Amino acid sequence: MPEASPTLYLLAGALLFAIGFHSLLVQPHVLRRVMALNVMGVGVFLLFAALAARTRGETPDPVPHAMVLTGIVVSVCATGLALALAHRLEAAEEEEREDESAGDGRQARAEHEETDR
Amino acid sequence: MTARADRGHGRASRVAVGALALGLLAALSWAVLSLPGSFDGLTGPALGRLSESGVTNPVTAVLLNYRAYDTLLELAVLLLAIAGVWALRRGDWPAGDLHGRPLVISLLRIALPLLTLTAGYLLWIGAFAPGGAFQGGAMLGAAALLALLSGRAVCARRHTGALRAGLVLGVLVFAGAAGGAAALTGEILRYPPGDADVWILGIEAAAIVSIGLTLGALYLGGRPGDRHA
Amino acid sequence: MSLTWAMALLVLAPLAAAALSFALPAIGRWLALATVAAVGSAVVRVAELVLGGGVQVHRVGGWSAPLGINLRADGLAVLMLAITAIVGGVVTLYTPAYLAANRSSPGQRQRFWSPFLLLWTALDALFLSSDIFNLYVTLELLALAAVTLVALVGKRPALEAAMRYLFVSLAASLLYLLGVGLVYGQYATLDLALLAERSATGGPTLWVAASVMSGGLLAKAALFPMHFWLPPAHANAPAPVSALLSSLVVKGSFYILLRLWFEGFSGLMTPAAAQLFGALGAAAILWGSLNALLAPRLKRLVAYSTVAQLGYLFLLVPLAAGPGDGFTAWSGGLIFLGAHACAKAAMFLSAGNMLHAAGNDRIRDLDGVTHVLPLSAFSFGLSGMSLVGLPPSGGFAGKWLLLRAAIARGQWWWVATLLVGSLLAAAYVIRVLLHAFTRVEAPARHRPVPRVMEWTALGLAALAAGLGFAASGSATLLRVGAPWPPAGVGRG
Amino acid sequence: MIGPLVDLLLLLLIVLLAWRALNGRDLLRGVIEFIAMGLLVAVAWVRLRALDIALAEAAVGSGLTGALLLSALHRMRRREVRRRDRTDGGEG
Repeated sequence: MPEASPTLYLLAGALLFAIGFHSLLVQPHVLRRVMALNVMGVGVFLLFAALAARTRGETPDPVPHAMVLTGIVVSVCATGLALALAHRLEAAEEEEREDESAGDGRQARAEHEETDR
Repeated sequence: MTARADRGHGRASRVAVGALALGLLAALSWAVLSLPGSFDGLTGPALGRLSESGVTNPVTAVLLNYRAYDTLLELAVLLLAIAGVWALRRGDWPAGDLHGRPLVISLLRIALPLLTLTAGYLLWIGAFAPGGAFQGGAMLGAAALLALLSGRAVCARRHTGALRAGLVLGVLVFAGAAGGAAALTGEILRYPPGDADVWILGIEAAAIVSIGLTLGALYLGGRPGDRHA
Repeated sequence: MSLTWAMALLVLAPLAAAALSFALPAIGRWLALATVAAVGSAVVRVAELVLGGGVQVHRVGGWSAPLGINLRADGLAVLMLAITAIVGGVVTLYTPAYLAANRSSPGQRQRFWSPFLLLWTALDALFLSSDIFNLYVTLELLALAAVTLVALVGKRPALEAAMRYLFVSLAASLLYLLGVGLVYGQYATLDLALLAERSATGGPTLWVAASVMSGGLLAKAALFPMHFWLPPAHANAPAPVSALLSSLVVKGSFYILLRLWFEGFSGLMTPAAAQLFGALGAAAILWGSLNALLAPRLKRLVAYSTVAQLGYLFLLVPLAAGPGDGFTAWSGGLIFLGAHACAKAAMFLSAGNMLHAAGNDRIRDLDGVTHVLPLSAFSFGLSGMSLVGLPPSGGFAGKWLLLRAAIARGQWWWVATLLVGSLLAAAYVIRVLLHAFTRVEAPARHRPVPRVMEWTALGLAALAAGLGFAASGSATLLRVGAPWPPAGVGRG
Repeated sequence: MIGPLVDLLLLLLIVLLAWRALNGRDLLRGVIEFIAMGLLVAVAWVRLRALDIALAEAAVGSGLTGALLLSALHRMRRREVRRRDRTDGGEG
């Protein structure tokens, strides 16, 4: 099969970035937002790899490839952290609801004061 | 704010966000279409100095030699991810017990060594061909995950000290290599001439352990411990 | 100590300490103290080298840019490293007492150190780097560490703020990275110094790249109108974390913006772009100050004050860019930055003390707090003095230089902004002090505050208040590597 | 002529899956579409002669991220169910 056309990939990268950016701003659900960030990331990475593929020689430019590898690992780390934070937040909301429904105003108040720290 | 105003506001902001995204798309397309026609990037210098780098896979040369400093900071990001996740919450570490599930056990007996072997192979091949610590680390992560999911988590929980040591091994060895190289050659991460291959393999061997464990532990989403303790 | 060792220590010492404190959580505090010593001595050494021998460059791995990564220390970098070391050191002393006083569990106390030390690693690496992709990695490290610290002991509001902060930060990092890709595609280098040479001729790609990178960095630097994430995050984080965020983390992005617009992309700096930065800065000053004036709670007031004070930093851009002497405004803005870092950290720490003593931080409940916490109230006032810009504070020295630059350039609208901003700052600081110094019949019951928490805040506040005396020394330092030739050289 | 067509098709699919993953109605389906997108992106890396990235993407980018998302979704749904059970039976 002939060589890939880098320009197509550059444009697709731009499109993916814009799609992810849009969803990040309009989607309320945390999982969608995390996916949106990942789609933005894929867009950027496609751009980098397409740049690397534009070289005239046999071998593509290894520097963008290395940067993409770094970027992928950073994305996974960010995703893991975001999801852990989301769980922690849900648990905190759940606790708050439990405190309220327990009707023990004292505890809820104490909880509330803690939050301002 | 009334519900209707809220909705109106929502629609207006939706239009604004859509316009913003479209504007971004237009600008980016314009930018990529205006890139110069021919581009060699850093291919020339990267390939030209490959023989000094200690490896023959150019991507590995960039990751562990030319721009090894980026990779060191990347391992710091991995450490931060696990430190952050462990700081945020307790994980759902399975207290699994595989007695009575012989099929799973025999599956694991095959899968674990196979994954570990693949990881080792990827680490080794990374010097000459596609592969390396990160790809191998991902395999090892899968192996670690399988092991943890299958009840080894109980074991890992009892030996959190060893687990923590494994998680930081990569950063410590890499940082040590950076300092050691500075002592030997006068420049951070400049490996002694002729020995680059050994230094790179050593760093990668430590890194692969930490990467694998970090990825596995990230999946479990929190520090070890009984959730209801 | 050679340059190599000093630079290695600046990054590797906090990094190794972070790794060790994760492996051995029980000794995290001691590792942090060791880091303070190591990084502190390294900063002093780099400062000596820069003052004695000009800009210092270290080629990591022995490769040089564009293939390798260069580390670079000039006056500006040294200033930032020094501020980081000072605030980092104070936070290291303050936090154990703070966490213990707030009855955090031993686990929570231990889990602070690793993210904190990684934050420090990220800042040092950021200030030393002259490679735009390497800067991306440091930005991500910085953002993830900051988010973790906000959420560390947080209840729901802190967690919500951390979540929003995370999304803004990550999206901003990706915008920045996108620009890095475009720049590389155009100029085949990531090094700022090489970019400055090659990017003299702009073009659509460079314009778009500079815009998306700046957009991301402005969001991270919380410049109006992208400041919305800052007040909740900075107001709900634990006090020492708020201090780190307001005094250091937002400045990291500002620093990269300066490096881009005054070095890498200096060809792009048109008068219109410069005035735009200034206008956003002016809007930030007004909007942040007004909100600070209206804030019901002390920490929110201090957080909005950060929004306002970040605006002053951006006034530097129109007053330093373009032909003519830019160094007056450059040094003024950066001395102001240093003063704000110390003053704001002091303010958050003393606010944390008052909050701890009173149990909450509603400003109207602060009546009579001077009876209980005279030192903290005094620190708050002292750091407020620098925010307002009264002599001999660093805030005064910075504003004075900015004012002189504005008058010299005939840009009177910035003069007006500076004056109005100072009046508003005076108003919100006095508002707090009026409550604090109110005489009350029987002061409410207060929790005791550990002495170290009061003295550390006071030390920083005193530093900010006296920094004006060091203004000429700072200017000498900042002159090294500044994008202008020394006065009287090369200009007719 | 066949090369650009394959690329075009591949990229169209990737963009389509990305759009649906982010804007579809069902979240579980969205996550699965996201993972499928990741696998196709791995193919794109091969087309761009970036085998190192393809390996990493398949394992980490699509694999681990997908697993993280799936398990997060699972936990969220479990919590949802738990809450509904409690509000149904708890109040009274």
